[in-house]
Amino acid sequence: MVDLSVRIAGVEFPNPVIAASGTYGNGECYTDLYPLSKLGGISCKGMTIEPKLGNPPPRIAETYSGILNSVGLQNIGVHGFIEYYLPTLKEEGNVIIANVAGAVIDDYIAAAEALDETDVDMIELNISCPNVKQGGASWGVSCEGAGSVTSAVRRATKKPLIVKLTPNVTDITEIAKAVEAEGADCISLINTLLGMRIDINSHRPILKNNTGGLSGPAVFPVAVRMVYQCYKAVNIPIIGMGGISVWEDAIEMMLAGATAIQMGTAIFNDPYSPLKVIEGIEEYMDRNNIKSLTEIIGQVKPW
Amino acid sequence: MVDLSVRIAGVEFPNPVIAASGTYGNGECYTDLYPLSKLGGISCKGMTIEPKLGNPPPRIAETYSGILNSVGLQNIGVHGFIEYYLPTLKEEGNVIIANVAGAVIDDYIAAAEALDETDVDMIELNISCPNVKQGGASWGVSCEGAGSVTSAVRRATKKPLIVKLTPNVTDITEIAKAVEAEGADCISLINTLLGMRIDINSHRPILKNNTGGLSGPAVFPVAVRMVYQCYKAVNIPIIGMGGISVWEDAIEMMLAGATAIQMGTAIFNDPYSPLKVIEGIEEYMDRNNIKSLTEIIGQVKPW
Amino acid sequence: MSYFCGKYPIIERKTLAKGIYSMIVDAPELAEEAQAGQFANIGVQGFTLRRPISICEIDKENGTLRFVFEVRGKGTAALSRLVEGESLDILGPLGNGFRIPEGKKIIVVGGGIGTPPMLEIARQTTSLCTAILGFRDYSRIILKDEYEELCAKTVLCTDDGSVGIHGMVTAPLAENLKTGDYSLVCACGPEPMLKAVIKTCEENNVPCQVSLEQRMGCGVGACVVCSCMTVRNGKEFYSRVCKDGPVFNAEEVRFGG
Amino acid sequence: MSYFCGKYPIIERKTLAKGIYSMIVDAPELAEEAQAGQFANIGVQGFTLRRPISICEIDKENGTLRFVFEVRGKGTAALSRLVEGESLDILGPLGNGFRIPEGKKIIVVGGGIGTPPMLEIARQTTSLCTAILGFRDYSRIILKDEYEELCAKTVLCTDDGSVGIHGMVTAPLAENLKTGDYSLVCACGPEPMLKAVIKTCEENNVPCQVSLEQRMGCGVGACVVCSCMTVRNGKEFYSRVCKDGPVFNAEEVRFGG
Repeated sequence: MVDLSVRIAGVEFPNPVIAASGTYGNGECYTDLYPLSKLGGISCKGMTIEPKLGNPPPRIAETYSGILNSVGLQNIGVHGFIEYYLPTLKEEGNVIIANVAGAVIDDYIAAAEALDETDVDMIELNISCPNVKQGGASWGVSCEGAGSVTSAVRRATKKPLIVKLTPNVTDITEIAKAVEAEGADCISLINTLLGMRIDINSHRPILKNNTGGLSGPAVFPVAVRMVYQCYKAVNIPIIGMGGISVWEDAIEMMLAGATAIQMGTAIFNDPYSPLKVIEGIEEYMDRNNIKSLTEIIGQVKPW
Repeated sequence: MVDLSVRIAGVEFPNPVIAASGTYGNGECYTDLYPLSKLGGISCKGMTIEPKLGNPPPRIAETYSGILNSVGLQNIGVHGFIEYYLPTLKEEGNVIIANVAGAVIDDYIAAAEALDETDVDMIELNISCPNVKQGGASWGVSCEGAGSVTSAVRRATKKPLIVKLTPNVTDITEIAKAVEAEGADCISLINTLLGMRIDINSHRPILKNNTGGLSGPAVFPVAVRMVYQCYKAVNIPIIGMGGISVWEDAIEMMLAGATAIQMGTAIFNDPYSPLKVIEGIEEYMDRNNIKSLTEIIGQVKPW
Repeated sequence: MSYFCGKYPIIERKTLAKGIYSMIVDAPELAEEAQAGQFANIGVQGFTLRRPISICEIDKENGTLRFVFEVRGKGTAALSRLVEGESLDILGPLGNGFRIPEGKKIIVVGGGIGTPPMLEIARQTTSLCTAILGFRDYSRIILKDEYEELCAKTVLCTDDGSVGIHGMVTAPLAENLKTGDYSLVCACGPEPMLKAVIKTCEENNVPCQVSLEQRMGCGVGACVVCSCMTVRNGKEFYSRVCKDGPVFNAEEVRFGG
Repeated sequence: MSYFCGKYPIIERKTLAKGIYSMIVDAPELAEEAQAGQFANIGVQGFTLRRPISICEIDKENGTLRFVFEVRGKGTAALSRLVEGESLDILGPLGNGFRIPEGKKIIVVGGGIGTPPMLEIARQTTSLCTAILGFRDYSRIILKDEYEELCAKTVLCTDDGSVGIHGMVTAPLAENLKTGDYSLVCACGPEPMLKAVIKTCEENNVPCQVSLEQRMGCGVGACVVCSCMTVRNGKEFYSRVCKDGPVFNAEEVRFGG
C-alpha cells in the first residue's frame, strides 16, 4: 500500500493535491460531486482584511491551453471568511490554507493576526496577484518587497507560512531566497503570468482590466523550470503549481522539486481532475514500487 | 485593393509577416512548397562570428500548445552565411534580416562589421537566447547589458538595427527603453520563455540542456501583453512575435502595437501558416475597409 | 438542487437557422433536477473553458434536456459539429432558474439567442403564457412553431420588419402590460433589450426577472469571474452570474457595472 | 526529390500487434517521389508538433504509401484512432533514403519498430535481399509474412527466444556476412542494436547504412533540433537527422554525441 501523504512545515497532507486559491472558492462549490476531504488540502479564495469588490467584468478570457483572469481579489474579508466558511471547511476538509493579500503591509499583518487564533492550518501569503493596482504582485517582484511582507507577517502569526511567488520576475530564486531568509516555511509557485488578449473586432482588450493572469497547461513548462530552480536555491519545501492538469504533470512537478502541488484551471475543465491526479499518482507509485513520495520529490537527474 | 506593406526603419516589407529566426533556416528549406518571396521577410538562423556546434540532442520537447527548444545557436558562422546563403536569399526573398548573437561584446561587433557591407537589409541583435551559457539572454536581462551591446553594435554598422528582447524579465519596458536610448531602430519581442520538461520514467529532463525556450501558442497572451507595454514605452517600431499561428493572432498583435510580426513554431505544424496569415490579414482589411495597416497598429483601445 | 458532471448522448441534433443548433441529450438525472432558466457548462474537446449554454427544454418524463445554441467562436463551432450518437460533456444543471408563480399570467420576452431559455417557461405555463420574441430578421427566427403551439399568444418582432412587428419587443410588451393581466415578465436577450424591458416593466409596475450572460469560468461559483453588478439593501456588489444567477430580479441588476 | 504538404485519405488501416498500426494512404505524387528509408512528418490534431514516421512501402503503380507506427504517447495514440476514409496530414517524403547498389546482395536488419522502413528495400531487392529481424518477443513480431514472401532469406530473432533465434540480430548477421556474399547492410532499430550491427559490419568489412531517430521539429532541416553527432574528414559536427539523414553511412555516425 503506497503512502500518499506529505508533510510541509509540520502539517500533514493526506495526499499532495491541493486546490489552488481562487479556483475552488472556499470549498463549498464542488461538494455536489465529491467531498472536500478527497483533496489533500484547499487554498481558500484570496482574502483581504476588508471585503473587496474586485474588478469589473469581463474577468476571464480563453487562450491557447489556458485562460487569463482578472478577478482582482473579490472577497468578503478575513472576518467574513472566519465566520461563514472556516467552520465548514475545518469540518469537511483536510489541510485548510488561508490565502492572504493586501495593499499595504499593515493589511497583511492585520489579516495574519486575525487568522492566527483560528483553525486554519497554514497561511499562504499572496504577494503575486497581478490584478490589483495596489499591493499584490508589486510586493513580489523585488527581494525587498517580498522580504519585508514576509518578515512582518512572520512576526504576526505562529501559523506555518507559505509565500506564493510571481513568475513575472527576472530571477525567481532571488525572491525565494529573500522570503526564506525572512522566515517563510514554504514557497508556492507559480502564480499567473501577466498576459493580455484583444478583441479584433472591437479593438478592446477582452478583460475590462486590460491585462490578466495567465494560467493553465500553457504555463506548465515555465512552472516546472521555476520549481526546479527554486528547489536548488532554497531549503524550505515547495508547493508547485501552474498548469497541472493530469497526473503525469504532478509527478513531473514533484520530480522538479515540489513536495505538494496545487491545481486550479484544470478544475474548470474537469472538476474531477484533482481526484484523477491523486489516483494517477497512486498507480504510478504502485507501478514503480515507490513507498513514499519523498522518493521522487526533487529527484530529477539533470544532464 | 488593400496595401499590406509596412515600413520599419526605412525598410519596406511587402507584407508584415516575417519568418522568425531559428525556425526557417536560411530560407532554403520550404522552397518545395512556395517561394521565399511570398513572405514579407525572413529573419535568418541566429549566427555568431565563428561557427557554433550547438547543444547536444535532444533539443526539442513538446508542451501544451507549444514546444521547448535548446538548439544553442548551432550555425556555420557569419562568413559562411554571407558566402553560402546570402546571395540566394537576396535573390529569392524580400527583407533579409541577419540575426546575430555572441558570447562577448566583441563577437557582436565583429559579426555586425562583417555584415555591414553585405546585402542584408537589417540586423536583429539576439540578446535573448536562453540556451547558451555565455552571452545570449544574459545580455538581455539587464538594462546595462542590453544597452551596452546595442550601443557597441550601433557604432559598428549602419544597417537598421533590431534588438530582440527576452520575456524572462521583471519589466520588459525598462530593457526596451534602454536599447532605444542606445540607438536601436526597432525592437522585436518576445524571444522564448525559459521552461523545462522532465521524463517521468527516466527522471531525466527531456532536453539534454535541461532547460529550453518555450514558444508556440501557449505564450501568445504574454507576448501580446509585452508588445502592448512596450508600444506605450518606446517610440521605435516593434516586431511582435510569440505564438502567432492564425491571422487573428497577427491582427491582435498589431493592435497591441506591432508594425510587423514574426511566425515560427506555427510553421512546424503547418508550413503554409504564414501564407494563410497574410491572406487572412488581407481579407480582414478588405472586410473592415482598412486601407493601410497603420490604421490598426497600436490601435487597441484600453478600458 | 444538485448538479452532475458527465457525458450524455446526443439523441437529436438539428440546425434551426444559420449557425444555430438544437441538441437533445439523454440525461435523466439532470432532467429530474433541472429548472427553467438554468444552464449547463459544456466541455469542448481541445478548449480550456467549458461553454455555458442555457437549457431550452426539460423533459422529465423522457429524461432529456434540450439545448439551443449559436456558434460564436471556435469552441461553439466544434460543439456544433457533434452528431447524434456522440456525447455532450455536461456540467449541470447550474444556477438559479426563473421563479414562476403558480396559476398567474406571465409574459416571456426573448431576443435572438435569448429565446431558447424562455421556451421551458412556456412549456410549464402554456395558456397562462404570452411570448414576445424579437429577432434581427426573418432568417434568424427560431422556435416560432413551438412557442405558437404552447402559448396563449405569441408576438414576433424583427429589427427590419421582415416578419411581425417592425422594431423592439418593448412596444408589444408595454401594450400587453397595460391590460394589467400579467403578474410577471421573464426576459432573456441582449443587454439593450433587457434594459428596455426592465424600464417598461417598471413603468407598468410589473415585476421582472432577467437572465444574464457573462464570460464564465467554472460555472459553479468557485472562480468569481462571471460577475455582474447588483444592488441589495442599497449596497452595490458583484454577484456571480453562474451561481447567484443567471436569473436575477430586475431591480437588483446594475448594467454596465 | 521534392516534398509535399497536404491531407491524404487513409485507404487501409490495420492493427499489426498491440499498439502497432499500419495505414496505407492514397498519395500518388508522394509515392512518385518517395524512396526507401525516407519518412513523413505527420500532423496530429491538437498537437503542436508533427510525428515523424518512416515510410514502410511505396507503391508507385497504385500511388500509395504505407506507414507502420507504434503508439508511444498521446500524439501517436490520436493518430492510431484515425480510420479509413479519414485523412493523414502529411509533410513528405522527407530526408535521404538508403542508397542501394544495383544487382548486389544486401542484408536488411530491423529491430522492433525499426523493421517497417526496411520492408521497402526488401520490395525493391527481393531475391538479392536477406532480412534479419529482431523483436522483444513473439507478441511484437510484425511484417514477418511480407519479408518471408519477398526475401531470399528471412531470419527472426527474439530477445526471449520465444520465436526464432534467442538473442540479438548480430549473431546471424555475422554468420551471413562471413559468407562474403553481401555488399551492404542496411539497419534500423534501437541504438544498442545499431551499435552492435555497425561493429559487426566493421569486423566483416561490409559497408553499413543506418537510419536514425531523434526528437524532431520541422522535419525539413529548418529548425536544427533533431541533431546527431557525425564526423566527416575528421571533423565532428551535428547533422540534422531529418535533412542530412535519417539514413547515414555508419562510419559517419557518433552515437551518444
